[in-house]
Amino acid sequence: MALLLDLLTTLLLAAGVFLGISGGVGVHRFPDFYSRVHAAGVTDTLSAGCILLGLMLQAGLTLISMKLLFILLFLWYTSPVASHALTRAAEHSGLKPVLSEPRDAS
Amino acid sequence: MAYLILSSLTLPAFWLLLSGFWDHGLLLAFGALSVVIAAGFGLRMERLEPTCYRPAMLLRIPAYWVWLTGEIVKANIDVVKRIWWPQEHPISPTMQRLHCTQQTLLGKTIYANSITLTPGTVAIEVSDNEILVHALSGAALQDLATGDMDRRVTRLEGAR
Amino acid sequence: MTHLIDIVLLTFLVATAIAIVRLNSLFAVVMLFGIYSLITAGVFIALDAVDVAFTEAAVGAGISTVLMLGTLALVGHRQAPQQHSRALPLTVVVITGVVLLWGTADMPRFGDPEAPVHQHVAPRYIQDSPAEVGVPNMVTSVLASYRGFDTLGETAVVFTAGVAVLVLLGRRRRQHRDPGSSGD
Amino acid sequence: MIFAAAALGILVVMGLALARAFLGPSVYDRILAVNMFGTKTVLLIAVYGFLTERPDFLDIAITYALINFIGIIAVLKFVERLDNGTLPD
Repeated sequence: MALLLDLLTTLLLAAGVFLGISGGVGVHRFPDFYSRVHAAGVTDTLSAGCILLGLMLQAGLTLISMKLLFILLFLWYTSPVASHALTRAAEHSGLKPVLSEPRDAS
Repeated sequence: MAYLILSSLTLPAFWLLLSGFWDHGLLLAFGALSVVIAAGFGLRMERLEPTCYRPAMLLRIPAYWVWLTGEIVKANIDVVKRIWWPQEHPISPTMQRLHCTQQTLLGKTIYANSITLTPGTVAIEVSDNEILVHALSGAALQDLATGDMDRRVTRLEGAR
Repeated sequence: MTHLIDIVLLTFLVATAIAIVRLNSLFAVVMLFGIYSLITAGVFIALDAVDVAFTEAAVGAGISTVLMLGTLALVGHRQAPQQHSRALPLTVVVITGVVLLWGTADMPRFGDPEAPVHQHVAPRYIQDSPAEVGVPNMVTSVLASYRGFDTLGETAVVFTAGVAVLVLLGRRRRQHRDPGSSGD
Repeated sequence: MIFAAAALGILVVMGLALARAFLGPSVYDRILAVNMFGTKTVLLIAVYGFLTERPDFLDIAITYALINFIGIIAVLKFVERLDNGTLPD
């Protein structure tokens, strides 16, 4: 049982770190600010979720787990608000996104 | 009133979570005091901008969270593919206004936040019944344009 | 293993400091100051100074970023071109750094239980503070009870500084607004 | 061991975010990088707590999450107000 938990934690942490690094690479590979927001979104959502879930498995049903869960919930509540505020501010300031096909973006 | 009930449940729970001391008289008294002060501030904000909670929503929200988590996982995999294999999965950033059917401010907030929380789509601006969305790929935007998430949030909100 | 983490964190710290020196956009500098505070707080956590890390996060990354942005709104966000040579400031900084390093040379090793700090009053705080003060967190009981007057003085200083900053920032803004009260 | 590897992985992500903060080019890229860096700091502290077997540090992680969010919103409020938010770089 403990071995299984350890294995699950390892898998989750590895997945979380991989997703985090993917997001970090994406922040450098994507061409403009608006697409970079999506890459940063990967690190804020599933990467953080995997890592915190992996830690929760180690802590068991304790106050520590509740705190980890709270951190996760808080991140998932605030990160979209931050991204939205960021893109909205960028859009208002007139930063133009690089679009592949010019659609109705007015 | 709903706000008062909700905050009188959540604020003490949050305080207990952070402090971790459940049987220390002096600290519990301080905690109670800080809960009252925080609730007071909250009530003043609530009076300026009422949020109109519906108790039924609290019951429906866990199922929505489960569905949303699934969506987040799918969207993450999609974006990660586009990061590591740009040749096979090219990005095609698009921006479009989407219609939204939520009536309350809270419903719109949940919808816009759900859009942003799934990587690959970001809600940039929310107006009365439209949301300006920037998407990493046309496919992600098409998924959203089918209105599945929109319908789910509207159902969550509860028709008036 | 934790050593490697320390080394990486300190490398980040140096890289951020160099970037801060080289950048011209003051806004970017303020952003990097925020990151600098976060890294510093990480180092404090690695040093087991959780309470200091707490303060660093709240003050360094939170409040001072906001205050510096408020200042930028008043003074503009481009750095003025450098007029005079940088040799003198560099010398002063290098000498200060060397003196500080020299000062740490005869200090006890980090975490040494035989160090004078851990022999003098610390045992009393550790053994008796739960019974004497009744607050579980030792740092809190030292700050709020054993060193109560000291903390009162500190609070007075910080309060005065806060009032002064608010007076400076607030009055300027009102003057700005008065002539063209219709705009913004 | 797992925790040490995870901590190092998070440090790599922090480094990547840091590089984005240095490079810019726009103000918003920098703010995005700071936000990302803050989130990773929260995770690093959480993992570090487990690494040193003292997970009580999580309170700091919670504080960081709160401060990071409030800080970013404050910065954006400032940027939006400042001459239509158009900053040179």
